[in-house]
Parts: sequence; C-alpha cells; structure tokens
Amino acid sequence: MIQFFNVSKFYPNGVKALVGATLHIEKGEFVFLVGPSGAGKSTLIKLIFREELPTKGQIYVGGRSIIRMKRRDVPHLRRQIGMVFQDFRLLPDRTVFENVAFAMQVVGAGPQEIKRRVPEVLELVGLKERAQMYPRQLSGGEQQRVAIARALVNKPTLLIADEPTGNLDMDTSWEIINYFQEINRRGTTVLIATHAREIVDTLRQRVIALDRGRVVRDEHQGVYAHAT
Amino acid sequence: MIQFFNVSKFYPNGVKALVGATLHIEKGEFVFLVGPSGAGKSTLIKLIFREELPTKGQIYVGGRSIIRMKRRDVPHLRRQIGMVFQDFRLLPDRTVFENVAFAMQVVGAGPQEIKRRVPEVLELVGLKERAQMYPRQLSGGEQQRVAIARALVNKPTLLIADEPTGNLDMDTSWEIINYFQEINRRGTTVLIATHAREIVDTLRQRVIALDRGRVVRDEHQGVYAHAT
Amino acid sequence: MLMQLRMALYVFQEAFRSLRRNGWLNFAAAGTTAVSLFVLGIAVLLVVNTNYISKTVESNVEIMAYLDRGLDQNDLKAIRTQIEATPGVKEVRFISKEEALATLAKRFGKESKLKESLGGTNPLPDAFRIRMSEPRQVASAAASINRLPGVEKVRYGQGVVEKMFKLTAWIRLISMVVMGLLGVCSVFLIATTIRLTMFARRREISIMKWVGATDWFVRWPFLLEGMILGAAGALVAVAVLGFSYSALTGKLQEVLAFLPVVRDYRVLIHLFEGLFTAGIGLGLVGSFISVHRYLRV
Amino acid sequence: MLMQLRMALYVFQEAFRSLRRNGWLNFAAAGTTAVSLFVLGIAVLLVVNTNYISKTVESNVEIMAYLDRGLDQNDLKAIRTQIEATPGVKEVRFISKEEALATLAKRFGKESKLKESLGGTNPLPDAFRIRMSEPRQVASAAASINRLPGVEKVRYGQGVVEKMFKLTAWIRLISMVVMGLLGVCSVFLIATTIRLTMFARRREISIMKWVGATDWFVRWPFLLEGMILGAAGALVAVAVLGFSYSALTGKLQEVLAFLPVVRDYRVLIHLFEGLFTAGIGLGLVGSFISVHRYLRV
Ligand SMILES: Nc1ncnc2c1ncn2[C@@H]1O[C@H](COP(=O)(O)OP(=O)(O)OP(=O)(O)O)[C@@H](O)[C@H]1O
Ligand SMILES: Nc1ncnc2c1ncn2[C@@H]1O[C@H](COP(=O)(O)OP(=O)(O)OP(=O)(O)O)[C@@H](O)[C@H]1O
Ligand SMILES: [Mg+2]
Ligand SMILES: [Mg+2]
Repeated sequence: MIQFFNVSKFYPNGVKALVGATLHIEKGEFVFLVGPSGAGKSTLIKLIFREELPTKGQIYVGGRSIIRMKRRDVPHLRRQIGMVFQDFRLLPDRTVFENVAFAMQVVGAGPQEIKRRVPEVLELVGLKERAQMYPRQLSGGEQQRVAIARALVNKPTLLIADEPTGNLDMDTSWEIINYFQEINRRGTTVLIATHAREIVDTLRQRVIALDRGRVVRDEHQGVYAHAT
Repeated sequence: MIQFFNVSKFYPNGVKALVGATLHIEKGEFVFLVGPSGAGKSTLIKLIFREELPTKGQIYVGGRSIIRMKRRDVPHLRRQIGMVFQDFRLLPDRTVFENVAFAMQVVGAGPQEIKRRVPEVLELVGLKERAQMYPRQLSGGEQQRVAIARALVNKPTLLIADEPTGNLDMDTSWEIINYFQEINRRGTTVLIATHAREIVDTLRQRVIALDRGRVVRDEHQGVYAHAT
Repeated sequence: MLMQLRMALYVFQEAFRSLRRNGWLNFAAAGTTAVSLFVLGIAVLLVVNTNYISKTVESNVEIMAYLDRGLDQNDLKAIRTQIEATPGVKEVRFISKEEALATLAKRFGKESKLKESLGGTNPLPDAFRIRMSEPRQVASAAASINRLPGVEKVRYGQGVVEKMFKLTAWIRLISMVVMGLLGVCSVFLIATTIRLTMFARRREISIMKWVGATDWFVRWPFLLEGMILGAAGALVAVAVLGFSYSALTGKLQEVLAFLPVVRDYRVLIHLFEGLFTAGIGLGLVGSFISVHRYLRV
Repeated sequence: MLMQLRMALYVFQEAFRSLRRNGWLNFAAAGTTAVSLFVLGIAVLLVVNTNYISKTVESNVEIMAYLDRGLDQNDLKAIRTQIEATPGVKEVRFISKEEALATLAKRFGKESKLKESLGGTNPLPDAFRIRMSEPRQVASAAASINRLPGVEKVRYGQGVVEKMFKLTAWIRLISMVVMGLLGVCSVFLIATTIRLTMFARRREISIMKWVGATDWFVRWPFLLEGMILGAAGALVAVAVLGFSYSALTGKLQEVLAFLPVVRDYRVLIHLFEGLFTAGIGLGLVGSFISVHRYLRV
C-alpha cells in the first residue's frame, strides 16, 4: 500500500524533518507511528498525502509514484485516503453536516446517499446533535471528531490519522480507536500517528518509531516505548 | 483566587455548556479540570478569562467581579493570567520569538528584559533552535509549546492551561507538567484542563470533574476517574 | 449525464450558500464593482457626449461662396450643380444680394437707414451658403469651389474652423484618455477586491483541495459567485447611472434646449449592456485568477 | 517618559514590521488609495479647468453702446465717465463710426467697394465697446447704460449671453456633481479595501487582545500603518497626476494657444496637498474604524 525508499525531507529553512526513511506498509495493516514532538510524524504523513514533496527518495502509494504523479491526479490519490489532520482543517463557514458532506460531494456522491451516510458517521463519533453547528461553536474534542467523521465517511481504502485523540478523553478515544480497528478488520489499511501510550501499549499492533527524522524502530506487536 | 457562584453559560444556539457551577480555587492551588469531550471545561476557562460572559451567576477572579468589570480593565485581568489556549492562538505572521516577546511587550517590558527572558522560556520548552521559525513551520507539539512559553513568560500569578499536552509525547508532557508544579510551588495558582489520565492519576492533586456542564466531582488528591 | 446534472446543481447550491454566508465579503466585492463601473460609466457618457457635441458644433461649419456680378439663372444653376457635386457637401442654399442686404440692415437696426443712404445701389454680391456633411473636408471643398468659374471668393472662417477642429480633436483625445485610465482603474479595483476576498478565504480553498476536490470542483462555485457578484454590482451601477443620466439630461434639455446631448436610447442601452457584460466578465475572470493562486496545494 | 518612548518605538517597529510582512495586503490598500485619489484628482482637475474656461468665455462678453449722432467730445467724455462708473464695468473703448465702417468694408472684401457705393455718407453710428469685470452683471449694466442720455441703443447679444451663462452654470454643476460622486466613490473604495485587509487579519487582532493587549496597544501600529499606506498611495497618485497633467497641458498650450487651461502652480500644489492629506486621513480613519470592529473580544 505504502512504500518509502530512502526518503528525506528537508524544509527550505534547513530543518531535516525526515532522513533516509525506508518503510513498507502492506494493504490491511494497522500501524502506529510514534515519536517525540517534532520527530517527523506529520511530515511523513504529509508526504504520503502529497501535501509536501520529498527532497530525496521515492514514494509509492497504492502502487503509484507520488513524485511522478501529475498535478491533476493528486485529487484522486487524496480521495482514496481518509485523512484526520492534526489541526482538523474544517471548513469554517460550513456546519458539521456540510463539512462531512463535502467530502462525499467531492467524490461525486448523490444527495440521497449523502443524506443517509452523513448522519450515520456523525452518530458514530457522537455528534449527531451537533450536525447544524459551525466548527467555531464546537469544543476541541468535538472538532476533532468532525475531522474523524469526514475521514471515515467515504469508506477509504487507507485511513491516516494524525494525533486523532489529542483532544479526546479516554473513553471517547477508545471508542474511536475501536472503530478504527473494526474498519481495519474489514480491509482498510490504518496508519495512526499518536502520543497515546496507553492505547499503543494495549493494542500491540505494528509500531514505527521516529526520532529526529529517522526511523529508529519498526516492530510488529510493538509498544509505545521500550524502557530506557 | 477564582470564585464561581452558581454560574451558567448557555450559548445563543441553546447549548447549555455550563449549568449552575459553584467552585472556589484558592491562591496557590494546583487544580486539574477533567471531563469528557464537550463537558464544558473550555467554557469554564473562557469565563475566567472573560472571553465569554456567563448567562447567569457571579464570577470573581483575584477578588474582582468579571461581570461588573469595565471593558478597559479586561486587558489587566488577562495580563495576570498566563493562558495556554486549546487551539494555541499564535500570531501567524510572527516568529516563535516574536510571539513570546509580544506577551512581554503588552505588559510594557523593555527590550533588554525581553532579550533576556524569551530565550530562557524557549529553552525551558525545548524550542530554542526554533526561535526564528513561524508557527506554520512548526509541528503540532512545537506550536503547543510556544503557547506554553508565552503563558509562562510574564510569570503570571494564575496559570491556566487548556489541554496543554494534547499534542505532546509523554516525556515532553512530563517535563512541562513538572515545570508547572515548580512554578506552583513558587506561589502561582495553576488550573489545567486535561484528558491526560496518567498525569492526573500520578500527581494526585485537586481534581474538578465536569460532565455535561455540571460539576460532578471536586476532590483533593483526586484521580482522573473513579472506576465505573 | 446524472453526474453533470448533479455537478451543476452542486455548483449553484454552493454559490448561493456562499453568497448567503459571506455577507460582508460579498458586499465589498459587489460594491466595488458597482462603484468602479459607475465611474467608468460616467467617463463613457462624458466621452459619448463630448463626441456628440463636437460633432454637432463641427457640422455647423458653413462655406460662403460669393459670386461674380451679372450671372444669369443658367450660370447660377450650373454653379450650384457643380458645388453640389463637390465631395462632402450636404446642402446648398442661394442667398441673393437683396436677402444679404436685408440681413445687414437688420443688424444695424431700423434707425440706421442703411438702404436709403446707399441710394438704391446694393454693394453686396450674390452668394451660396454651403453646409458640409463631412466638416473635415471644408478646407478642400472651399478650395475647389473657389476654382469654379463665376465664384469670386470663398469664406468659411478660415483659421477659426481649423482651431475648432483642433480643439474638438483634443477634447476627444483627452476624454478618451481619461476614459481609458478610468477603465484601467476599474479593472484594477475590481481585481484587487476579488483577490482580497479570496485571500480571506484562502484556507477554505486549500482545505477543499486537501479533502480531494479537483481544481474545477473548487473553482466552479467561486466562478459562478464571482459572476453573480459582478452582475449585481453592474446592475446597481447601470441603474443608478441610467436613472441619474436620464433625469439630468431631461432637465438639461428643458433648460438648455440648444445644447446637444445624447438621448438616443439605443446608444445608452448599448453602453449599459457593455457595462453589464464587463461586470460579469470581470467577476468571472477576477475569481478565476484569484482562486487559482490558492489551488496549488 | 521611558514608557512613552518605548511605546513610540514599539509602534514604529510594529508598523514597519507589518508593512514588510504583509506585502500583498499592503499593495492592495496602497494601490486602491492611489487609484481612487488619481480618479478623484482627474475629476478635480476637470472641475477646475471647466470653471476656468467658463470664466474666461464669460469674461469675453461685451456690450456695444451705439450713440446718438452729433455728439461732441464733451458729451462723449461725459458718457464714458458714466459708463465707467457703472458697477461691473472693466474696460471701455470708443469705436468711431469711421472705424466701424472700415471694419465692415473689410468684411465685404476689397472688391465690394462699399465706401464708394455709399457715396461718402456713413450710415453707421459711433459706439462704445464695454468689457465687464463681472460678466453676470451684463444685463443690468446694459440696461442702466441704455438709460444714459446720448446712448441710442445697447447690444450685448441678448439671448446668446443668457444661454451661455446657463450653459456654463450647468457645466459647472455637472462637473461638481461628478466630482462629488467620485469623491464618495473614492472614500468607499478606500474604506472597503482597508476593511478587507483588516478582515484578513482579524484573527491576529483578537489574539493580541487575548494576550492582554489594550485597545490602543493593538491600534497604534495599525493606525501608523494605515497612514503610511495612505500617504504612499497618495504620493503615487499625485506624482502620476502632476506629471501627466503638466505634460498634457504643456502640449495642449503649444497646439491650442487660445484654449485657457489652469497652469497656475499654486492652484495645482494646493490640489496636490489636498489629495495627499486626504490619503493620509483616509488611511488613518479607515484603519481606526476597521481595527475597531475586531477589538471587541
Ligand atoms: N513547513 C515547515 N517548514 C519548516 N520546518 C518545518 C515545517 N513543518 C515542519 N517543520 C519542522 O520539521 C520537524 C518535524 O515536524 P513534524 O510536524 O513532522 O513533527 P511531528 O512528529 O508531527 O511532531 P508533533 O508530534 O509535535 O506533531 C519539526 O521540527 C518542525 O519544526
Ligand atoms: N461558541 C459556541 N457556541 C455554541 N456552542 C458552543 C460554543 N462553544 C462551545 N459550545 C458547546 O458547549 C459545549 C462545551 O464546550 P467546551 O468547549 O466547554 O467543551 P470542553 O469540555 O472544552 O470539551 P473538549 O475537551 O472537547 O475541549 C460543547 O458541547 C460545545 O458544542
Ligand atoms: Mg505532528
Ligand atoms: Mg475544550
């Protein structure tokens, strides 16, 4: 599903956010991406998503090269990916419902389908009664859950979530993670960047650890951190 | 330091974010504010900070009524409070250094003082080498730490942090929390809204729990949640 | 087919949703468009009218051809035919020496008794008064008429007419230049405002791209919105302009009936159509260019 | 004292920092100011010039006072004195009947032998030609001169002169109205643009307030910035306007020496000062009002 070959990302101001990363994530895997703040987790995700282009190396997503991809093919790449952004990226002048519906409109879904599916996912993240509110009227956790709902609504083949539980309490976090596991069981590849040690340690899934831009650990049934 | 007398906050769209909250926080206390997503933690904080006005009830901060306060006295209130916002609220067209320095300029600090103090707090949150970068060039955790540095820079008498470790790894979170404890020991009142169960349970400080707008628990040496 | 229809529906819904929700931005864009087109419209009306007035003034230029004495009717007829054949001549009128003397006597007043003091003789010659359809040819026409046998002398206010032509040419030039400048200014203002409104919504645009929207999917509603705002602004400008112009010229013609102003409704409708089209076009092109800058994510 | 100084320093630093970093917003604001003031300047120049031309044309109005026959030098002197005492009269010139006849003869051409055919008699009267310093008083002056003993008749192109006054009055009125409209439009455009730039920075403004800044602490740098942008825009407008106007009128006076245009540099400098002040003022007031809306947090 995702292949990184010796990928480096140096930002124009000289920060080396990712250095020589090589990794392979197969279809149907469930992967945690961990590492201290500033380790390069979001950068790695932005590269998959083609929000940034790598300085060096080659990246394949779903068998296609990100680097050689034409500009007009980028939307198709993004539509395959359900993405939860660390900073949410909700449309400020649209309601919760419209924000989620927008992701469906983008892939050409019809009004009936939208009317059926959107309340479904809002229910799932516990925001059914918030459907007509605007992002600025929501609590931090509620905004985060809207972002999650939007990522799920199109049943993507690849789900990427950048710190999806940073603003959520434990119970809600577990609900979300359990749902991620469920869609993973149904075949969706899941990649989660997180600091939630408790969750990572409980689930014992594959863990990729970054530190200062380098992949320092990649183990199946891993934990958040080895005792140091 | 902070007194709430039967405070309620109903937003114009009918959401009852806070219902009849009464609580007292003494000078020098260290308080965790916990509760599920949407419970009203940020609302409570916004009321102290006079970002929102309560629908009902009376609030005193530092002995002064928030409700009767004149518009031109609000800045003075805010300058006493070091505030870490859940959504960071950094100035986008200023560097990390300038963002932190701005909080000092606001209280009339001189250039020498600023040049001395800002690198000090940036060091503290581990962002000294990021001083000349802009917020959009920072990782989520780095932005959060800038917000923390800005809250600390004026050595406030009251420190309020809304989810200050949501984007931070465990090690960094602990460093920050330890520092909060230290300034608390030196006399600063600290109020932290958080979902970080591990931290709350370890420190065993006073815990105020909210649920659906109501204060449901207020205990000294409390924990994140009782087994249910 | 279903997709196309759905897309069209989406575009319209989105455009109107955005119009409803971005009240203040829309007002700024439509207001600026209205003001700019209004200013441009004033300039165009000034140009049209100075042109029209210049033309009217110019076409009042006339040539007097004074004739030799003692010509008979046949001679006069021959000369007239020849004058009428001269290029640019519109109208030829014969003014007998008696008519000329009567006019002159009237100018001196009844009391001056010009005729009596002349003692029956009339020192004035017969003449043709010639109006030009093409005033710019007055000099060449006068020269060729002067060469006709039987024409003693030709007068057309030499000097003054040339000056007048120069003046009207300059007035035209200046008003065209002013119009051109105002046109450029209008385009700048409208483009700037649309760019500013897009700037205020740049994050929105990039979020759409991040969620997987194609460029056109993002662009279409903005284009429609731009068109609608441009049209709304243009409509206001045209309405205000049309109303105040017709009121003003109406009043003007009452008071100054002799002043030629353009009241030909075809010309005005043409102008207003032009402004309207310009409004829509500017809105469209403006939003196209502006949205483009924020699509590259 | 130290605080004040520090504050002033801060304000200047902030304003210039912001000018440096918000390039595109600043360009929009300064550009709009420049364009608006340029348009306004064109309008003012048009008004000033139409006014000036109208006045020149009006002051060319003259009264002919035809005299009775057989007046002697003393009579003439007495009449002249009385005419000169009439309010609004600027200049009086005596035109003898010989002079009048010579002029007339010249109009008919040498060949017409007017004088001979008149046989030594001269049917024309003596006259005074009167120029007015106050052309609007021409009618009343003519009437009172007409009542003087020895004056037979007075002519001043009755009808035409009244028409001309009406016309120039209307031209003035219209150009003033156009100028007024353009003025309002300029203010609207500049205000809108500044509001839009503030709108784009509204979050910044509220963050400052949340960090504990007082209204004035937030406001001052914006005000200074607004003033600088307004001044920059005005400077561009004035430079372009001044340069093109002097080039144009220079050329114009070469070609059309008879056309009166304002080249009095004091008037122009006055105008340019006005535009400059307007630019600064609008920048200041615009940012004051616009920043105000976003301070209430
Ligand atoms: N646009 C940018 N320009 C310059 N440097 C950047 C940019 N974006 C990120 N960086 C830098 O790259 C490094 C890695 O950033 P990244 O966002 O990938 O970290 P992260 O692992 O997601 O951290 P966090 O857990 O705090 O979100 C950081 O040190 C950051 O300062
Ligand atoms: N401006 C607003 N207008 C309307 N409703 C609002 C507004 N702000 C917050 N709310 C609602 O009030 C409730 C409490 O919000 P608040 O932000 O206080 O929650 P919170 O405890 O901070 O949650 P979180 O942990 O998710 O940040 C939420 O249900 C939210 O939807
Ligand atoms: Mg990150
Ligand atoms: Mg909150």
